[in-house]
Amino acid sequence: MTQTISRRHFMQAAAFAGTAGLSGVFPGMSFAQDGRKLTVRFNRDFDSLDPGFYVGGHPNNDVNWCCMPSLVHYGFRDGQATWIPSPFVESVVARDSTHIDFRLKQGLMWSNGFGELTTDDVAFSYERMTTSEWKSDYVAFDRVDIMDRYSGTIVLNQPFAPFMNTTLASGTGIILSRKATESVGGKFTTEAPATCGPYVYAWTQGQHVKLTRNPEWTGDAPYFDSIDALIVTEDDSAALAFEAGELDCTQISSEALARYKEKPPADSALTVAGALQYMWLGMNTEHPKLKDLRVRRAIQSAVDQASIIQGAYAGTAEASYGVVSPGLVGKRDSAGYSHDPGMARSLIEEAGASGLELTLRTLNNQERILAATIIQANLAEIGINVTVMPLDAGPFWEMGQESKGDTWKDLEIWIMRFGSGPDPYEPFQWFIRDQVGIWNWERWSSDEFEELFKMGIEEVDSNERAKIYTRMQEIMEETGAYVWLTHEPEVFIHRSDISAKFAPSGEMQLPYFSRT
Amino acid sequence: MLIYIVKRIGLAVLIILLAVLALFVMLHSIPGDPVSIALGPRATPEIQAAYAAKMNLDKPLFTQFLIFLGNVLTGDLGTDVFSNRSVAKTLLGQLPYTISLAVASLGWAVALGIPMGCISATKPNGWLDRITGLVSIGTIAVPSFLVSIWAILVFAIHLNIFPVIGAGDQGDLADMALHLVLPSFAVGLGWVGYLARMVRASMLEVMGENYIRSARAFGLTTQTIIYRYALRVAILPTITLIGVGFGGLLSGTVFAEIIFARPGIGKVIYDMVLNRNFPVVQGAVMMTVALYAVVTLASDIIVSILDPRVRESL
Amino acid sequence: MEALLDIHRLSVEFNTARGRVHALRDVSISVPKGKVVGIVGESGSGKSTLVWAVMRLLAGNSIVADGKITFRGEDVLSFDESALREFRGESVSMVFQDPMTSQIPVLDYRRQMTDILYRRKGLSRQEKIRMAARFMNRVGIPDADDRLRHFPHQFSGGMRQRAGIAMALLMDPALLIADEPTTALDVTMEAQIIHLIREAQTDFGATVMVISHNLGLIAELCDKVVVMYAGEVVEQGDVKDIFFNAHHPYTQALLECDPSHDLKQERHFPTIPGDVPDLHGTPKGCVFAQRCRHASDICQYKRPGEYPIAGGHASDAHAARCHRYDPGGVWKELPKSETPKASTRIDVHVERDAPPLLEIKDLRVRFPVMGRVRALASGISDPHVDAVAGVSLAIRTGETLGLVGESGSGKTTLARAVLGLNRVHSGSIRFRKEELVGLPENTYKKMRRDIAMMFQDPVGSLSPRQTVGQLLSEPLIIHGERDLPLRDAAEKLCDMVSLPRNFLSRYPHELSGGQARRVGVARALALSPALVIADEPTAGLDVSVQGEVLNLMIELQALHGLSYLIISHNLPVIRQVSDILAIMYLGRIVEYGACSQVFEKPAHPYSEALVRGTPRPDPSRRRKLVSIEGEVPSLTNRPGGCEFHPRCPYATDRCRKEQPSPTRLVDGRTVLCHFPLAG
Amino acid sequence: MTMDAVGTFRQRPEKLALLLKNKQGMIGFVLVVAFFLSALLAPFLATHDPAQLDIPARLTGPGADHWLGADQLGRDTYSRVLYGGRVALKVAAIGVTLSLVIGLTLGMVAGYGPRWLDNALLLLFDTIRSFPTIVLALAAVSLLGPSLNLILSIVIITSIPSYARLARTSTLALKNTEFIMAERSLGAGTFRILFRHVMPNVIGPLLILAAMDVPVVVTIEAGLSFLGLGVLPPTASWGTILNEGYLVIRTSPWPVVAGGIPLVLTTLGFTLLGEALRDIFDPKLRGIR
Repeated sequence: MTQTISRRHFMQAAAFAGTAGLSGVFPGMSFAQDGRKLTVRFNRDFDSLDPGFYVGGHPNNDVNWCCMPSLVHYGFRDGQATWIPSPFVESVVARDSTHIDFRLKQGLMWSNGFGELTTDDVAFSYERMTTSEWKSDYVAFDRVDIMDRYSGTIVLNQPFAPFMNTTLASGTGIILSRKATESVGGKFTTEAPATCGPYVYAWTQGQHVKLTRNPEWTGDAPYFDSIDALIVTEDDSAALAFEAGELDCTQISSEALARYKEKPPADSALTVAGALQYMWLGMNTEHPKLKDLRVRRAIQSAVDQASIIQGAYAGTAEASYGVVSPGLVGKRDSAGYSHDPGMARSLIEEAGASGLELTLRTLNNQERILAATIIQANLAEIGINVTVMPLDAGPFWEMGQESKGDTWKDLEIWIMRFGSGPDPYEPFQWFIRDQVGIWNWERWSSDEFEELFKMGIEEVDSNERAKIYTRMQEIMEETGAYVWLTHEPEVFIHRSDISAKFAPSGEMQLPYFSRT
Repeated sequence: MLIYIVKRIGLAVLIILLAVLALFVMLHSIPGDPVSIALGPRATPEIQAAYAAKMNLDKPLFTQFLIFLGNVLTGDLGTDVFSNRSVAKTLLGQLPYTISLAVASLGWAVALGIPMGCISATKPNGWLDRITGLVSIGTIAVPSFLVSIWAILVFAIHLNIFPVIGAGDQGDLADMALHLVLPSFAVGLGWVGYLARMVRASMLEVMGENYIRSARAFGLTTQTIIYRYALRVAILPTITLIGVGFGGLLSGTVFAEIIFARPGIGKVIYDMVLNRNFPVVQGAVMMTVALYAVVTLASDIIVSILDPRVRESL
Repeated sequence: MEALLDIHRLSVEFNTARGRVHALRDVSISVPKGKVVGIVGESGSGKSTLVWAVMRLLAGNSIVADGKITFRGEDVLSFDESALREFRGESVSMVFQDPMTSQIPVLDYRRQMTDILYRRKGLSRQEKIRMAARFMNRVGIPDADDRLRHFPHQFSGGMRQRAGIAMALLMDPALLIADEPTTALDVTMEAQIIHLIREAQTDFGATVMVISHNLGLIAELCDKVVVMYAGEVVEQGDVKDIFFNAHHPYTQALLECDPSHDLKQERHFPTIPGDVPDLHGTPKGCVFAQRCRHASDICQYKRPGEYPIAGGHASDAHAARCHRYDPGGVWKELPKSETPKASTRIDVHVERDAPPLLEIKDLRVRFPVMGRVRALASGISDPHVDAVAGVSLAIRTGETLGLVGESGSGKTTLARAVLGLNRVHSGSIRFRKEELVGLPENTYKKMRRDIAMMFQDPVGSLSPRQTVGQLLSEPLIIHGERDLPLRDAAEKLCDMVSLPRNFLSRYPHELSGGQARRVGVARALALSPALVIADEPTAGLDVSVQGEVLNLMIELQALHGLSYLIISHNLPVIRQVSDILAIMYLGRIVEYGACSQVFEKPAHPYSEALVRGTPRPDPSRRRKLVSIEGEVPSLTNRPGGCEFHPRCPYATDRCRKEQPSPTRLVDGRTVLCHFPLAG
Repeated sequence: MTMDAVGTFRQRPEKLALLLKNKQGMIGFVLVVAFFLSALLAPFLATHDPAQLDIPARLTGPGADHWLGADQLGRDTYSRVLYGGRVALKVAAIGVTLSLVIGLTLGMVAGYGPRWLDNALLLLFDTIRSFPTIVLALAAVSLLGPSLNLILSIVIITSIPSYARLARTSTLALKNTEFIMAERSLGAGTFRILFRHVMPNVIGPLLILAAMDVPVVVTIEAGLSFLGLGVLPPTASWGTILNEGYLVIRTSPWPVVAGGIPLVLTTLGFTLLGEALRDIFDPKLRGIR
């Protein structure tokens, strides 16, 4: 087995400024009709293909990248992931920090007779996003200047470092047909009124998405004739199915990862797509029980991060020391505290808080429950009695929001995980003063932090950015409201003869898959 | 007979209506704002308001119920807030998988369990009876979700005979049948023993009845007595039981669908419960209730056809 | 005479958890070809075991310990499975005691009968069906083609038994065994079935074996009689020998106990004291010795042989298993103690002129017969039946009123209505001039002290999880007499009904029928009522025990000045205890008057049918004809005109059209008939 | 002793002795006693604190220290199985007792009370029964959050109909029996009739049903916990052991085996015992569960 796990230092800040040295090419030899078939797994059913109305923060990029145009895709340069011009364009060039020039390929036709892909569609799609549910990705977007039928310029209203990577290359950078979208009233869900891409899809709810070659596609051919994406929500079932030979590629749980590292199934390979998740134990600094900084610091020292990584993640997750994920600028290598139950106990005694009763809220999935169980045991050692309260997604995601009832007042401690795009700017936006009661559930604020946040957005020098973001994480840590836990990697297992390509956000880039 | 059936159908409808009411009350007594529960955290206030108006959540509760009931009666189970699809359409797409799993499970359990029970009952305490007794008690004792887990381990991984996940290629009947093997094995296994014991006990009781003795006194053959007389009566409580037990079977399919990653109503409920997709949960629960009501109705009607005494009661 | 079936020294035992039970011992019976043999005995006599032994259908825990059964010279006990099937299918047939449970409920008669004919391989299905229809017609079921499609529960009890007989005759059996064929049936139906069996016997030339506890039926039907007691044959012989010249003390006592034996109004019943012996061990001496009036020392330790009695009527040897008839025996007559039968007629003082204790006027009780939906669907506007349709009667202090009728006549409903257990639709019930109808329960409760009821089933009317002590003290507790020493009160009640005091800690299922009935009597009398309503006080009891209960009731009546309302279908019993008789038919009283008059000269044709219809234990007075045909119609389907007209042998056009109104005869009787037969 | 018409002997021997003679009943009895004892004595029988973490011992197989191995947090599976039995016992005892008491009362009221009340209650029972338990539980847990009390409530609510229907049927049969008529004719009040005369005659079959219901209840708890909707950590229940074990089933099958076997044995024990009791006391009851 070829172990392709390697720490990809995914992005350099310079990536933005550079022009693309290579562009995306689908690996297919033109129309070799030898029945090349791939079976992969989607871990959820899809809800919406409309980039304006993705639900729940988990875009169905896998399908969109097969059937819809976008200007850039994720790719690799010098072994590092970055954006690359997609097979839909002749070129994409960032002229300066606020202008991006692009030129579409000619003759790419929308399905259902909606004509050719044009600059107008690009302008329509991006402008539409500014009023959509995902407008936050487009705050820096100003307009698209149309040069001609195929070329144009994206204009930003301010320099915005992450725009290519977190917006255009992600699921929200998908381009729709103006005519087709308007023909169905301006939005759609699972049935795109027109597609344009190497594949067309057919979806059977709850079962699978079948991707087959688009007969109208005139661009590069992908390798596989057909791709069957089975919808399997349980990681364990998917792993079993992979072992039983029913899947060629699937994302796996950390427990399975540990097992496969130890004892890999025959003819298979593991690929880490990315580790852009950051998980921490949050504390409500305004809650009477946690108002005392000493109590929060005690908790920081009491939690045994190593046990959590071992116990709940089978040693496969990376230790976290802040909100910046591995491979990004500003990633810290250590925290300002360490696991020290003795000190934690004395802090608690100092604060006169022994016998404290706390409620730990967490999403109801197995790994989090295990992590919560370990935290529960850790805190018990220093005399804090913890009740674990598992919650389903709905109540979990609204418990700290002032607009969604009164739970935020009772909120004590919780395990939280956010995901980010491949730019360090992203995580910090949720912890600024304006976010208190929205996503800043820890409910603290700091003038220095606000200052640094603004500086970070405009700064393009990566060393400076690193300094800014490191300092910001220190500020967070000093509030005592954060116990850094893990960065969970998104790991896939696939047949070793398959060359698999993934977005750093953890989706399969199916048109780029091939068999060697 | 006709009156019986009409009355029985009326009862079934009434039960479904009551169940719908119960469900409605349950869903509306959740702590929290139904709109934000339904839409999740990232929805804007405008979208929430639009949703509330669309779902009539801004109207009084009773009005909401009437609208809801009216919709249900016209086959409109609401709209999935996430995909904007009709819930009824979504569920109808899933229903065949649940039904085929239930039917396959029950089918092989009946095909095996009833003969097993008959054979045991003809020679009680014989060696065959002892073996079937052991087998049936063994199958009863293992809960279906354990069977599912263990079956996956043994059959799919170690033996690698049967497919583990999904329902197979649509349209490819052989493939779909193959995908049914393990789940229906897991769901039906407990029923084999259950039915075998049930039929055995029932047969033994019937064999002690006076009319069996009179049949013997008239010199009828053992074959006739067992299969035409005793079984004919002993099967009646079994049919009723299958109807009543269908609820338990549906619970079993929920586990099987989750573990085997099969599409179906149970899986939908589980997934949607975790996503808090309430319109779908609500519709799916209603559909299982209706399914159950239809099955018990069918079993009662079958019994009434087979048993003239029942026809004239009620 | 050639014996078709010969049972020789048959012994059957059962293995039970408590040891081996000797159900049949040394039983020898021969059934002559073409004759009707009756086997008579009380419960526990082993008569049913005998039948099942012959059919080789004994329960699994039985052992044929000894003996031989020969049928047409073949050894039945050595038949293999197929020979046995042929024996059962072709040679012997049975009519069962309870047609309801012995006919499979889910198959129609056509299917059941064609199944029986499966041996007739030469017949086509159509021929089999035609044959079935012919036999249905033969046993008096009209529209047989249509009726064959019916299921057992759709037939009335009498029809079911007719169908049962048709099934039994279908294969033209050489031997027909009828096991208590009329026990589940009413008097008028019983007569018809007896008639049918006799016809079948003559028409088909079959040999018949009848099992019954009913002496009247045996006397009417049989040529030869076998008397069984506790698993043994105690006496057998020609029917006339048994009934007119009984030799065994048990046979004699049994005949004496039968209330229809004695036509005089004695108000005292002979009894056989003691219980049937426990068959777990083998009694050393005579099985009847414990209860025998004539028992001598030898009877206690030596088992008597079957001794022939000289001077029998027919060629069939008359024999009795009693030491008295041992020619070489040493039996000596003991000095006779006072025979208990010495006439101790008790007179009850009836206040003729006083106002009635209980007066019922125009009482109506209605029941819904179907749900509203069903009624609506069937287009029936009033889905009710009148179970009691305008009944009036009166009972004075110290008087006994007998209420007679077949099942479904409404007599039990009437009784329960008096106690407020059934809702009254209209009419009045006055007790000591106080209106009971519409009384709220808390006021009613006070009246319950004075009106007590004894229910039909001696054991079943006692709450099964309560001890006798609890049961006896319960009336006192309910009526607030908690201060009373309950234990003493219960013991006193025990003494009153001559029940040993140690029974107080027993549960109902540990009591015999007679003992349970005594508890019922004691419970009824616990609060010293003025009126006791007794629903079938002798039902479920063997004749030898019936007498004890009735005697007790009569004694207590004299002692406490009680009034009785006794409900029964047993005419001989009613005749002996009642002052006034009311005969009910379809919820109405058709004849009402002094008991003796009704019995001597029944005025209503229905009364006549009942009085004449009861089989007498007198083989010399066999009836040639059945007086009335058919069955009691369903309450939902009352005939127009006089409701009895479809069954009345005297019915005229007027009867068919016009409903009669109560007519008072000169002797004071009231009759519901256009043409009363008397007065 | 009486002999009935078909020539067998009806007996009322000592029934407990019969139970012990019945081989299946005996096995069931032993298993049930073992279940009770192991649950009650768990603190004495356990070798470890069931919540004690020991990450280095993660997923070790059976050995001297961990008799049945350890789970992914290094907790002792043997001790967790014992303590899991306590959860099962608690659910079974409280769930079955309450549903029996409520079911019995409702059933008697339905059977003895007026027709309209009977119809209303029957409708209620049928409605409850038309919700498959797991489906109802899924919906309820999603609304109210997982907890043992919620599972208990669902178990009770969904079991009540079977008890109530059984009690109702028996009561209905008793309602018109002569001994109840006799009590009424004596003037006994409804309360006295129901609890002194009806209940003792109705409760027997319900107790048998209860015995056969225990495995069902235990399985519901285990199933919900298996789906992650059951008891809260760090409480060990057989379902959570299975749930956590399923995650690592390929690495170490011990938790799934160790959590599954007591569930199977308990089910087996109560089923055997219940069936033996039923066969001895009331053969007509088959099919109540």
